[in-house]
Parts: sequence; C-alpha cells; structure tokens
Amino acid sequence: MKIHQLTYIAYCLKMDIFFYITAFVTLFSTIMVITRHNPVHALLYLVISLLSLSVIFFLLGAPFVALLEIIIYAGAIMVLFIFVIMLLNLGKETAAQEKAWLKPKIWIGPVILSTILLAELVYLITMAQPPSYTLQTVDSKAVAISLFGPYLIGVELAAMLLMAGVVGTAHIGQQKKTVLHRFLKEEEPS
Amino acid sequence: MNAPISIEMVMLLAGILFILGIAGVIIRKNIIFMLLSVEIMLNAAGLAFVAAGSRWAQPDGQVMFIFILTMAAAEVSVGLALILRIYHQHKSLDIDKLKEMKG
Amino acid sequence: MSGNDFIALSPLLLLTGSSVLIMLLIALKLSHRNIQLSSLLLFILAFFSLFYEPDVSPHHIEPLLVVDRFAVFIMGLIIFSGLVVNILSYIYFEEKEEGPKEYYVLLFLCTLGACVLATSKHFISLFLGLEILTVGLYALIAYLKARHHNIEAGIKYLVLAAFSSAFLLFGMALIYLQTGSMEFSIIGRSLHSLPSLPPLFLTGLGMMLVGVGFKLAVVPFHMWTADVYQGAPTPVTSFIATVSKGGVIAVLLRFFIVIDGFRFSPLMLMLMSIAIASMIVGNLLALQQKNVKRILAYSSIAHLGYLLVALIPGSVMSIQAVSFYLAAYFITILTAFGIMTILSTKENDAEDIESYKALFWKHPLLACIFSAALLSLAGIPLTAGFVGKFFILAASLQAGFWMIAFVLVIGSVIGLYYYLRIISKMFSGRGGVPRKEQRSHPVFYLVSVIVLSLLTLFIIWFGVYPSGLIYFVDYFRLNM
Amino acid sequence: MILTYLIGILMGGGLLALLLGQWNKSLPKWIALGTVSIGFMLLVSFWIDQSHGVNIFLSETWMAEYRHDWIPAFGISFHLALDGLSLLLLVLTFFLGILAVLCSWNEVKERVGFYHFNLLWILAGISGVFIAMDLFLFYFFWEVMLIPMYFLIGIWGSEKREYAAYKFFIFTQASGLLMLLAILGIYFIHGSNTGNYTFNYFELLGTTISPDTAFWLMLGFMIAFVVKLPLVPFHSWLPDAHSEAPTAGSLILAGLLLKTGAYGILRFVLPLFPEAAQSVASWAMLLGVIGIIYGAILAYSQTDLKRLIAYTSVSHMGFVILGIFAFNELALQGVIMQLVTHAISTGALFIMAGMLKERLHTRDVRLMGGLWTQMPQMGGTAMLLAMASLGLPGLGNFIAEFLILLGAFKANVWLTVLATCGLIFSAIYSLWLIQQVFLGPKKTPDSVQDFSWREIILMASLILSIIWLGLYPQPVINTARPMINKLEKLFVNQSTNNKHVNNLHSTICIEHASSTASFSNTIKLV
Amino acid sequence: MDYLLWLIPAFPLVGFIVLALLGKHLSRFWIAIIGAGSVSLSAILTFVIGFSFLSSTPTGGHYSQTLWTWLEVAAFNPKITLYLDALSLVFVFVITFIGALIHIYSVAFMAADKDYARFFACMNLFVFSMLLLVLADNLLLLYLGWEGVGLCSYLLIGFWYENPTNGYAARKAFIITRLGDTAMAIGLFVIFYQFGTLVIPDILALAPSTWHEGATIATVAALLLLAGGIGKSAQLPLQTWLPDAMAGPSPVSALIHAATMVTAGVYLIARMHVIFQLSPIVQMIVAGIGAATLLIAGFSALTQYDIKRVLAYSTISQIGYMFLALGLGAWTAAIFHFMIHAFFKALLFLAAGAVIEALNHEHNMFKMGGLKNKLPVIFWTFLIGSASLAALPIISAGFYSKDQILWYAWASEHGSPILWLIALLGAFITAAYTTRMMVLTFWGDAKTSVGHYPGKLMTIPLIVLAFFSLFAGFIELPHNFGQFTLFSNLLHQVLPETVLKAGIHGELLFQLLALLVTFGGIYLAYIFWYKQPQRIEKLKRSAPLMSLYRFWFSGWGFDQVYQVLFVKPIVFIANINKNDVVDKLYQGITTATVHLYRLLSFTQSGSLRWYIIGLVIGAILILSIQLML
Repeated sequence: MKIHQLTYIAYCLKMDIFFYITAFVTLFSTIMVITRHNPVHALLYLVISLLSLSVIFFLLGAPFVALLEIIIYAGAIMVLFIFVIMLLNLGKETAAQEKAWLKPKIWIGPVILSTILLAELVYLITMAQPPSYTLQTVDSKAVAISLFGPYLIGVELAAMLLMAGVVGTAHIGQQKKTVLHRFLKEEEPS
Repeated sequence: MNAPISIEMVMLLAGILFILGIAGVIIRKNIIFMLLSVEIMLNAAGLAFVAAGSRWAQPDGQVMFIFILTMAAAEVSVGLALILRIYHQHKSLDIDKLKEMKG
Repeated sequence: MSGNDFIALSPLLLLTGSSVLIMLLIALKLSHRNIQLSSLLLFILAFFSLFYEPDVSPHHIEPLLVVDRFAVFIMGLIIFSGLVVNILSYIYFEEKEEGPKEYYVLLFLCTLGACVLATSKHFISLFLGLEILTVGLYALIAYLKARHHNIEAGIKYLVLAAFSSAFLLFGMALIYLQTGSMEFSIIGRSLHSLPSLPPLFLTGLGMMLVGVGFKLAVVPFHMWTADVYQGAPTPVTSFIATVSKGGVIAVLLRFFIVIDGFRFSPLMLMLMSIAIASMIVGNLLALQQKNVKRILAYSSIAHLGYLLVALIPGSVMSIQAVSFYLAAYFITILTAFGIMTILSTKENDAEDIESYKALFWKHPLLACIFSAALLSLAGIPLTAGFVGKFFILAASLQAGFWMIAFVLVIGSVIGLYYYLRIISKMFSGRGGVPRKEQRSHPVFYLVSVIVLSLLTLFIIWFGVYPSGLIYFVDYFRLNM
Repeated sequence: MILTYLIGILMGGGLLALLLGQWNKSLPKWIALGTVSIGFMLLVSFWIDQSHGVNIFLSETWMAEYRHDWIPAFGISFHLALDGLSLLLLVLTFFLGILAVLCSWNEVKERVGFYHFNLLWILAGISGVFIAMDLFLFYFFWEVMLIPMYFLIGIWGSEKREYAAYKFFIFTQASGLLMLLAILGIYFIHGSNTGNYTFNYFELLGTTISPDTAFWLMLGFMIAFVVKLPLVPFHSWLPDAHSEAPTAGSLILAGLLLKTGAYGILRFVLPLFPEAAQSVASWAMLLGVIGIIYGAILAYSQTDLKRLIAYTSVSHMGFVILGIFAFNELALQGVIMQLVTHAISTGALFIMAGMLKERLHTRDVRLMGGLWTQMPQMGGTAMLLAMASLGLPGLGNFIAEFLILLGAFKANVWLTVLATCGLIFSAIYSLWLIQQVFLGPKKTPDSVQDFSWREIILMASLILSIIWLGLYPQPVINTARPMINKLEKLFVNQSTNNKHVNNLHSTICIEHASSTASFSNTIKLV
Repeated sequence: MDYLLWLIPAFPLVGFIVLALLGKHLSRFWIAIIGAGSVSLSAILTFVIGFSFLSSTPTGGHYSQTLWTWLEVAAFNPKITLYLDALSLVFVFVITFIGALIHIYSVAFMAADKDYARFFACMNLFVFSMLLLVLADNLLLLYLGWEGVGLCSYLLIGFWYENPTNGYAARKAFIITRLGDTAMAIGLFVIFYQFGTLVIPDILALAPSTWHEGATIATVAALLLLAGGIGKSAQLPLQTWLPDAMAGPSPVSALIHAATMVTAGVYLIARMHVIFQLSPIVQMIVAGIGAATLLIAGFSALTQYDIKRVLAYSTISQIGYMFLALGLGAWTAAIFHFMIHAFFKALLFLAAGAVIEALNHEHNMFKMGGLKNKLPVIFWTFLIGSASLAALPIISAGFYSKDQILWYAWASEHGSPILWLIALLGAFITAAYTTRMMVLTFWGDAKTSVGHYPGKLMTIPLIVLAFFSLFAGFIELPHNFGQFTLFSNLLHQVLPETVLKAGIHGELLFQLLALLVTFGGIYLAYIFWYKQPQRIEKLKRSAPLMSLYRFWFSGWGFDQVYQVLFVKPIVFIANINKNDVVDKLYQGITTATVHLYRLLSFTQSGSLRWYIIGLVIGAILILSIQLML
C-alpha cells in the first residue's frame, strides 16, 4: 500500500523533477564513493547512492526491486563491507595511503579513459532513440510469478551459485594456525 | 499509470554510474574500494535491466536484477574472504603490492 | 517440468546432486580417498547419463535451457574434462597442505556452471551458468590459500571477472532494451527483419563481447590469463583452460547461430580483429617465457584465437571445426596439464621449464606423452591438433577468409618455437638411467599415467584416423 | 600393395627397434639394417621386374597403385602410386637408408633404440612423400618426416644442435603450412568447380583456376618446396641443420630431404599449375643461378667441413631449379640425374665428414691437413667425391649437370651461361676442400686409422654407384622417361609462343634461318 | 684392326685401376712393370694399328669402334665411340710413344719416392684420358678426356702435396683451365643446338652447309671452343698456370706440360678446323693470340733462372707458334710442329729433370754450370734438344717444323708481314734463351757438385728422344729442300691444305733470314751469358731495364693483374660473407620477434590496475569500431 502511495505522491510532484533530483543525488554520492579516502565515508556514500537508486527503481515502477536494493544491497552487502573494514581496522592508515595515492597525476589517465568510454556509451545510447513508451509498474506479484514460473530453474541455479559462494568463502575464510603439511601436524586438527 | 521519465535518461544514468564504477576500479589502490566500485558497476547494470524491463512492462528485468543481486552477494563474500587472506599475508590491501606474478 | 525434462536435464541434475552429496559426505568426515572415489563415480555417472539423452530433436526447457545434440556434445566434453581433472587432482592435493575436500564440491559446481552455459539459450541462464562457473573458480584458484600466488591469482581473477561480468550484464541490458526479450531465438527473430544492426544492440553486443572475451581470454582481454594460470593449482588450471573456455565458446556459438550474427559485418570485423590479435599476441607472449604454465596460458590465448577463426565463417563446416578443435584441444590440454600435475611436488608445481630438463631420460613415457601433447598443440601431423587446425583452415578458406588463415599460419609458426623449446628441454641433457622413485600413491599414480596414456592414444588416434571423430562431430552438430 | 608394405615395414621396424632397444643395445641396429635391406631388396626386384616384364619405355606411367578411404568426409584417401620418378627416389631412399644405418653403426651409443626409431620413421615419411598421390596424405607425410628428423638433430647432433633443429623445423614447418593453405585452396576451387570435393592428385590435375589464383596457389606450393630444396634465399636453415646433425642425419638431409623439394615441384607444381609455373620460370631460373654461384662462394669461405659441404648442396640444388624451369626433356632428365647423383656424392661427403669427425673430433678444416699420408684410401675417395662434386665427366654428377645446362640453354641462354660459370666456382671450393683436409703439411699429431672394412663397403657402394651413373645412366633415364615425357607435353604447346626466348637464342635462330636460306640460294645459283 | 682400338686406352686404364686399388700391396718392381708396361703395350698396339692404318687406309679414312651408348635423352645420344683418323693417329702415336718413354724414364727417376704407385696410377690415368681425348668421336667424350687430363694434371702438379705451394700451383692450373673448359662447355651447347649432334665428323660435315662463312653464330661457337683451347694450351690470356705447374715431377712436366696435354688445344682447333674456317675473324684471333703468346712467353723465358720455368715459358711460346700456324690455316704445319715439339720438349724436360736430380733438386741455373763433362749423355741429349728448340738449321728437326710456320706467316693467305716479323723475333728470342740455358747449365764453372748420376733407364729414353729430335724433321721437308711431304700427305686426309697467297716466291730468302736470326740469337746469348757476363751486370744497373726485366720475369704481370682483378675480390666477398648475409635477414626477423615479445611481455606487468585498464581500452576499441561503422 505504502509503495503505491509513495509513487502516487511522486507522480503528483512532477515525476521528472523528482527523478532528476534523485539521479543527481545518486551521481553525487557515487562520485563521493570513488573519491573519498576514508573507507567508512565512502561506504556511507555508497549506502546513500544505493538508497537513492532504490528511489529511482520506485519511479521506474519496480517497487519490489527497490526494496530488495535497500534490504540486500544497502543492508546486507554493505554491512559485510563495514564488517570487514572494522575487522581489519582500516581507518586512518588506508585513508592516508589513498590520499597519498590519489593525485591528479594518477587519476587523470583513468579519468580520460573513462570519459572516452562514457562519451562513446552516451553517444551510442542516445543515438538509438527508442520509441516513446509508457512506464508501467511491474509489481512484486508479477515478479514472483515469473520467478517461480518460467525462471524456476534460474532460481535453482542461483541457489547453486550461492552455494558455490558459500563453500568458497568458507574454504578461503577458514583460518588455520599453521601452513605446514597436515600429515606432519597430526596432533593439531585443522 | 503513465510516467513521463524518458528511458534515455535512465539509461544515461545507468551508463554514467557504470563509468563511475569503472573509474573507481581503476583509480583506487585499496582492494576494498575496487570491490565497492565493482558493486557500483553491477548496480548500474541492474538499473539498466530494471529500466529495460519497465520499458517492456515485463518482470524479466527485475528477475535479472535479483539474480545480479545474488551474484553480487556471492562474489562479495568470496572477495571479502580473499581480502582477509591478503591482509593476513601482506598486512596491506594495496593492490599494487600484488605483483608477484608477471612477465 | 515434465518427466522428459528431467531426463533431458539429468546431467545437470546429477551434477547438482553430486555437489550436495559430496557436501554431505564431507560432513560425514569421509577420508579424502573416499570422497575422491565417490566424486569420480558421480562424474562417471553424470557422463553416462548423457547417453540417455533423447537424441531426436532439441529438447527445450522453456525459456532458459535447451538440450540438443550440440549441447550434449559440449557437456560430454566438459564432464569428461571434469572427470580427468578429478582423477589427476588426487595426488596433487593429497600432497598439499590444504584440506582437499571442498575442492570436489566446487569442481562439481563449476562443471555444472559450464554445462548450464552449454545448454543455455537465454541471457539469464547464460549469466547464471557463467557466474556459477566463475564464483566456483574464485575459490578453486585461491584454493591453496596459504600460498601467495594462489591468493594473488584469486583476487585478480575475482576483480576482473566481476568487472567483466558487469560489462556483460550492461550489454545484455542494452540488448534487452532494444529487443524486449532475453531469449536468443526471440532476439534473433526481432533482428531478422533488420538489414543492419540497431546501434543499441550493437553496443550491447560489444559490451557483452568484453565480458565473453574476458572469459575466453582473447586479446585485448587476455592479460589475466598467465597470472591466473600460474597462480592456480595445476588441476584447476587445466580446468580453467578447458571447461570454462569450452562452455563459453559453446554459448557464444549458439548465440551467434541463433541470432544469425554472421550476416552483420561490424560484428564479424570485431571478431576477426580479436581473433587476429589473439593469434599473434598470444603466440608472441609465449615466445621466451620460462614458466611452462604461463607458456600454456599464452598459447591458450592463441588457441582461442584459432577457435574464433573457425567460428567466424559461421558455416556448417565451421561449426564442425569448432567442435572438432574443441575436442582435440580439450584432450591435448588435459594431457599437458596432467603431466604437469604428475610432476608437481609437494612444494612446487612443475612450472619452471628447467624442471623438464632431461625428462626424457628420467621418465621416457611421461616425456613422450608431454611431447605428443605439445606437438598436438603446435598442430603437427599425427596428432589431433593437426587435424583440428586443418579443419579450421578448411573452414576459413571455404568461406574465403584467406587473410585470417594466413595469420593463423604465421601464428602457428611462432607458436612452434616455444613448444619446441619445451620439447628440446626435455630431450636435452644426458641424464643417467631412469631412477625408480618411491611414489607415495602408487595406485593413483598408475591410474593417472594410464589416463594420460589413453588421452595420448586419443590424440594420436584422432590425428591419424580422424574419421570417427569427424562423424561424431557432424552428428552432434549445432543445427542452424 | 608393395607400397604399403614398404612404409609399413619401415614404421614397424622403427617401433620394434624402439621397443627392443630397451633390452639390448645392438639389436636396434640389426633390426634397422634388416628392415631397410628387406625394403631395398623388395624394391630392386620390383624395379627389375618392371624393366624386364613390362616394357618400361612406352608403357603406362604408373606401375603400382594402392588406394583406401581415409577421411571420406573431406574426400581424403590413403592413396599411393608409383611411377618412374617415385621408383627412382624410393630406391635411392632405401639405398641411402641402408648406408645411414651403417654409418651410424658405431657413432651412436646412446638411446640406440630411439635413434633407429627416428631413422626409420624419417625414411618412412620420405618414402610416403614420394608415393603419396593424395595431397592431404602428401602433406601428412611431408610433416611426418620432420619430427623424427628434428629429434635426430636435436638429440644426437653436435654442439649447436638445438638451434639447428629449431631452425630446420620452423623453416620447413612455416613453408609447409603455406603449402597446406594452397592445398586447401585448390581443394575448394576444384570442389566448387565440379562439386566433387577431393584431395586426389589425379582428379585435381585438371582443375581450371583463374590465372591470378593459380599464381598464388602455386607460390604456396613453391615456397614449401624451395625451402626444402633449398633455393637461395631460403637456404639459411640448411647449413646449420646439416652441420649439426649426426652423420646419418646429414646423409638423409642432403640425400633425401632436399630431394623431396625437387620431387614436389616436379610432381605437383608443374602439373597442377603449368601456366603459372611458366610465368615465374625466368625468375626461378634466375634464383637457381644465383643459388649456384652464391652457394659456391659461401662454400669456399667456410671453415667447418660439414657447413662447407652443406653450402655445396645449395649450389647443386640451384641446378635443379634451373633444370626444372627449363621445361624440356633434357633438363628434366638432368634434374632427375642430379637428384640421384647429388644424393650419392654429397651423402658420401657427409659420411666422410662424419668419419673424420669420429677420428679427429673436429669439423674445423683449419685443424686438418695432410691426412693423405695417413689415410690414402680416404684421400682417394675424397678426391673422387670432390671431382664428382665439381662435375668431372665420367661421374654421375657431370651427366646431371651437363643435361641440365644443355636443356636450360634452350630455355634461357644467358642464365645458362652464368650457371655454367658456377662450374668454375665448384672447382674452386672442391679443390680447396681437398687441399685443406688431405693435402698440405700434416697438422694432426696423432695417428689416425684409415678406412675400416665397414667403411670401405659403405664408400665402395657409393663410389661404384657414382661411376656407374657417370658411364651408363641409361637405366635411370629410362625409368624416369615416361613421367618426364608427360611432363614435357604440358609445356610443348606453350613453347611455340614462348616469350622467354632470349636475344641470343633468337639471333641463333635467325642466323640459322638465314644461313640455310643463303645456302639454298647458292645451290640455286650453281 | 678397328676392333682392337679400345685396347689402346684400355691398357693404361687397367694399369690405373690396378695401381689405385692394389698399389699399396704391390712391390715397387711390379708397380713399375704395370705402370710402364701398360703404356708400353699401348704404344706397341699403336704401332701395329698405325702400321695397318698407313699401309691400307681404311674406307672413309678412319677406324671407328662404338663401345656403348653413353646416354640417350631425347635427341641427345652421345655414344662411347672411338675414332681414329690420321690426325688422331699422330696424337695417339705421340702420346703412347713418348708416354711410354717417359714412363720408363720415371721408373728410375721416381724410384726413391714413397708414393710410387700413386705416381704411376696418375700417369696411367693421364695417358688413358689423353687417349680418350684424341680418340673421341664426339665432343662430349672429348670433353670427358679433356677434363680427365685436367684432373691428372692437377693430381700430378700437386704430387708432392705436403708443400702447400705445390697444392696452390695445382689448383691454379685446374681452375684456370676450367675457365676455358667452361667456355668450351657452352660452345658444346651452341653446337648441339645448331647441329643436333655432338659427333665430330657429322658436325664437320654439316657446318659448311648450315653456316655461311663469317656467320655470327660460327664466330661465337669458334670463340667458345677457342677459349677451351686457350685454357688447356696455356695461351694468352690464360697462360699463367703453366710456369707454376712445374711444381710437379719432371716426367710430369715432360709428358703433360710439354708433350701432350698442353697441346690439346691445338688438337681441338685442328679437329674442329671447319668451324674455324667458317669464321675468319676467329682464325685471325687464333693467329694473333699465338703470335702474342710466343713473344710474351719468349721474353719471359729469357729472364727465368729456374731451368724448368725456362722450359715452361718456352713451351708456351712454342705452342704459340702452333696457334699461329693454326690461325694461318697452316693446319699440318701446326701438327707437325706439335709432334717435333713433343719430342724435343719431352727430351729437354727429362734431361732437365736428370740434371736437377743430379744436383740434388737444384732448379736454379745460375747455381749449375760445368756439367758438360760430368754428365755427358745428358749434355749431348740436352744439346740436341736445345738445337731443335732453337731451330738450328738443317740438322735439327725443330728447324723444319718452325721454318714451315715462318714461311706460312708470310706466304699463307692469312699471313702478314707483321705476323712474320713477330714469328721471326720469336725465333731470335728462342735461340737466345735456349743458348742462355745451355751455357748456364753446362758450360762455365761447376757451382754445385753432382750427387746422383742417371742410370740406363733414364738415359735410354733420352737417347731415343734425341734421335727423334734430330731426325724426325726429315719426314716433312720444305719445297726447296726436295718437297718431301710424308707428314702433310698423311694429314691431308683430314686437314685441308694451306692456301698460299698468289705469286709468293723466295722461300730460300726467308730461310736464310731465319738462319741469320737464329745464329744472331745464339751469338747474343753466348756473349751475354758466357763470354762477357759483365755486360749483363751493366745492363742490370739501369733502372728501366731492370724493371723491364722484373716485368718479364713475372710473366708480364698477368698473375698480379688477375690477383687484383679476380682472386682478391672473390676471396674478399667470400670472406666477408662467410656467415651468409641472407641468414642475417632471418636473424633480423627473429630479433624483431623477440623484441615484440619483450614489448608485449612488458604489458604483462602483474598489476591488476593495468589489466583493468587493458580491459577498458579493449572495450573502447570495440565501441570505436562500432562508432566507425
């Protein structure tokens, strides 16, 4: 219900202006993400970026995805990052390291490259001129039907994907006290 | 329900986000930032999918987004595990120090 | 999903089930040997399940998958490679410090991913298959996590793979935006009426090529190859070199065939330049390389270039050529890495070229097997590689692509040099009599050697009398 | 069937030698000797049968044929056939094969089994090349002979063996691949013309190809053959390979491998692309002449005995090219004689170089000298071989070179004159070689043994062959004649409007005509 | 008798084979028997066949015997056919007879040599080849003999192979003659394509009907053949090898480099005279070459101090006379001079060899002297030979042969006063250097003691040859001496008569002039080198004369010129190109590839950032391709 209300409000408030504002926030916070020296700051900007993106998803008529964006991306994945940053106590050192690193001399090349790519991409996208159309909300029901209808196998495969992730993470994350051969260290079970 | 947002604008936004992600990957030194930037890129791709899906009024775009999300999660988890490993081995997350293999 | 669907999907299901089963077995704390043996059994099972595929007409499991003869062929190759890698892995991991059990789970998952790629006819299954394969590989590459090289290779692969996946996804999104569907056939149909490609589609395809190109390790997306090959444990390297490439090539071929992309000259121009660059750069990079794994990595760049050459004409013969070459390449590369695996010691993989010095005098059989594999890679007659290369040349000349064929020849000649370098290293030096080494795992050693000898026999058989394989390849051809 | 037996015997013998070599060191030699001798005897009796039973002079060109499907999907068959040219070269192959086994009798002490395996497989490959009548099969054998040769040089060669082996392999392989392209080209052209996709030589013979395409395809074939031959400037692999290879390797390289190039041109380039071959004839002849002189000059400056001999091969093979592209019976017969006699004489020189190396442990001629005193037999033999190499009449090489020059004179006067000057250079290097090694003051302090009985037999057989070929070459000429005649017929039509007639030649003709005219005038006046 | 023809060359061939194969197992006695015996048998057989030939001239004027068809390709079917006509008979006689004498002489002369068997083997092979050369019925077989004698000459010049100078001389001889041979081979090609055959009688029969006189092609063919003759016969400009060829044993010089091989050119031209007649220009050239050579070599002979070199230059000079005669169309005169020259020059060489051996291998004439009494037999025979060489009138055979040539130089239709003057001057010089050699060697004070006296085996051949040097001239007497023309009658079966200019008389006057000149030369030499040697010392003090002396001594600087023009450039090119410039090209390709490899592997820096940049660049490139299309 609430979602519908929100979109409605947005509609009333001249949707395109709303979109542009959100887009600006997204871009701004993304730029901040890639320019901040402190990882935590960057991460927070990323959360902002993700949140504003979820607003755009709303505007595009995809409320289910918008929520997933907040819950999983901004919620779960970012938390993972924060967790690692905290775990490794990456703070000032990293910030200093990044600060020393991020000089115009360093970033000018990549920026030029990115700009070229951007220009090409923009040109190619705008050149396309897709026909005008109407945005329609595709609600969670439709998504769910499609997920558990035709794309059921996909969901199962996604499960295997996650399993691969889990097994891999478990193996790599597993701590061992020694790197010696396990036969030689029989008394210390791994 | 009509929405006057131009699809081009959305795609442009996705494109710019994507490029920002690329720029982030290239210019950052810390591997965590690189991963973050990759997430931005994936997000941009997701945005593009959602936009395309809504352009055709199909759920497929969103379905794809969900799968992207899955993949991102799996990838981030393995990636972070690797980052921990690297930190243990090198006491640093400087990607430029990982140059043992070359030539 | 009907019963038929189940039968059609039985290899995939078996692979999925196997991974879960192995997990359970690990939980039961079975020994490495038992897990290895059971996984071997499961691989064999999966392989034989292919024989029960309904072989009449393509079986579509809408909208994601299709099981046709070509898919069966590619799956066969993939599962076979998984099987061989599985056999070879035992000694390798038994000697290493790491607990090898999860390895088998990941192996099954990666094989599954590749099989999904081989059967996919939809962007979603493509993406999922690719990611299952990739995510599994992250962990496999970094499997010996205490070693710096493994971890370095892992993170490099991870960042790059995610990066390229983003490209792939963005490209897919653009195509989806243009065509309104993610299924190959519908995309093809929507393009059917168009004389030239719409720019959005082309852009999308270009970005997809970046992603696919990365996976195939073709120039200019090749730079990770050598580092990852070197860093990964040798069995995993052989897995990357075969399974992950094979699956991607299969889906690429299917995609191009279904959308009939061969009509569009910009696309072909892109592929052609990639192929040419790959053949030349790959071979040149390997020229004076000292590390055998890196040599094979660079050579794989070139070989993927050759495969693209075969693919470009898009004719019946080119599909046959791709299949044939893939088969030959799989067998050959498995043999080569198999030797490397066998020769690896507890501390080091046998990757320095110096460690092959006088191998012929120490282990004549292994040296001969390795020579056969290298000669096959170089495309010398009497080996499968030669017939494969011949097939490719035939396919490309049939369509009149003289230029590319010529570059292929140049590339092969440069390639000869480094293959010969390894071979002459093996024959150089006047080592003493072969000494009997005490093998810690005689049975598995024997089995490995037998498997490699069999593979060598295949290499020579297909090189001398390729009719059987040609017939086979033709039978399992992708229908246009 | 005899054809498959021949190849089968060699391959089987090779495997047997490899396997039994594990147990016994001297067994492989005997197996190899037995195998090659059996093959040789089979072949010689076949030859005698042919020349007696069937009238070899005018009969059917093809004496034996065997055909079996191999890769039907491509129209590839296992197709062997034998005509006079092939027969001669096969006999040569087995003859030199026996000598190769004999001359490595004591030289090879390591990995005897593998050595003889390689030796026999090289011979098998070469035999295959000489009788394969399917282009794919031909290419297959073409490559098959390379790998064992590579091993032979790379394992049992001398100091720089690896470099030499690489160079040899890469040169031949690169050019071979270009030939493969050309083979595929003609395959598809023939296929699309007729709908019959086949690699069968006989069916491809009549393929109509547009001149431009034909030119490029012919170049593809040519490059493989002239590298093997070798023609300057593609010769640079040869000195290294020859000088680093073990004696038997050098013998086979010089005696047989080089011949495959010439064989290829005669068998494939000329019949498949007669017009295109005609169009490059003068250039090829020019290169041949350059090769004659360039090789000779290089030979003169060498200090490494085997390198010197190797460069003489370059020089002699220049004659082959010159003769082939003269397109007439005289020259072509000369070419075939040159193939046979060069194989024998240069092979003998290499064997001798090997013997010297065994005795003196060096190939540097500056360290030799005055060996005649200690080894008069070897000195005399060397003298005879040097004389053969410089084309002394009465020895086989003279017949070959004279016929080639005589034939080439008809095609191109000035080039032939230049080529004839090559005879002077060949005298210079041959005599220089003899002077450095056998004459002059004695430089080797330790006493060296003259020929042993095994070596006498080896050398005697070679020398007798050379003298036989010099005094009565008719059997060889007769055997090759049907094939040569067929080849010549291809070019008869073109020779009437031959544009390559040289100025002098035309003046000769005009003079001739006018002199006859004036002669008849005088008769009338009388 | 023609069926026995093959035996003439067969004897020496068998001798060669036996000696070559079994030489080291045979005793010296048997070697001598086989070596000298085989040639002697040939000589006897030659007498028998020659007698039968002379007594009843066979039909067609020749014997011929076909042994087998050498080879048969298309129209080219040379046969191994022996062909004996009057011309060949003269040569065969000279070869076998003088050959046998020299072999017998060698039995003693070479007795101390360690390579006894090899010497006789080579000599036998030489005789065989030479016989083949003159008996060949076709040019290819002739070429076989031609090259064969070259080989034997090489082998025998370098007989004492330990000394590198000998080897050098041998190679020089072979290679320079090979130059001519090559031209001759080309000549054979031309002839083959003109006549479709290489059979000599056929060619001679066809030539006049195929070519008109003065035809370019005839000139070309004749020139090429002439080049072959020049090389073999050591005529200008290829004469330089012969003086060096004296490095071989004296019997070799006598047989090969005086009597037989070097006159092969004369034989060739005489044999192919029809072709030369068809090209008057070439005939002029032949005469010119002969004239020039005889002078040049004569002056050089005047300055030598090595006795064998004097004889060598004199040989060149005398062959110059023969060429002159050939050029004049005086075919029989040339052949006559050949035969006489063979006798006296073989005699001189053998005698010189005996002297040298007697003086323990002393070659320098200025260190000889006073041998007149010590070695009487040698002295007298040498004197006879010298008289013949100097053409001492009436009593020496040389007078008759040379006088004929002098006369034809004036009187023949091709003759001219210049040629005559040159020939006369040549006669003067000949007399001078002969006398010089004579007086230096046999008169004056003994400077070296005699260490070795020649035995009977050596002196008997000398005496026989001396006999012939004295009396052989009587078979052909000048017009005013009774016109006894046994020799030219015989040869006119084969060779045409010399055409004289109309209205030429006064042969006697010319003979007297020649007589005067000869005595003048003898007197001059007698004064300078015997009576008043201080005069020559005085002359030597003048710088221009001294440099002229050196110039002559070095054989008119030909060697030096060739060294600079041909030898050095070729050796230089060969040496700088020792490592094959073409190979550098391929090395260049290799190096370029390796550099490319370095460049590319530089991109494999191991830096993840760089890899990503690579990926991005790839993407940019791909999108750019699309933008462009």
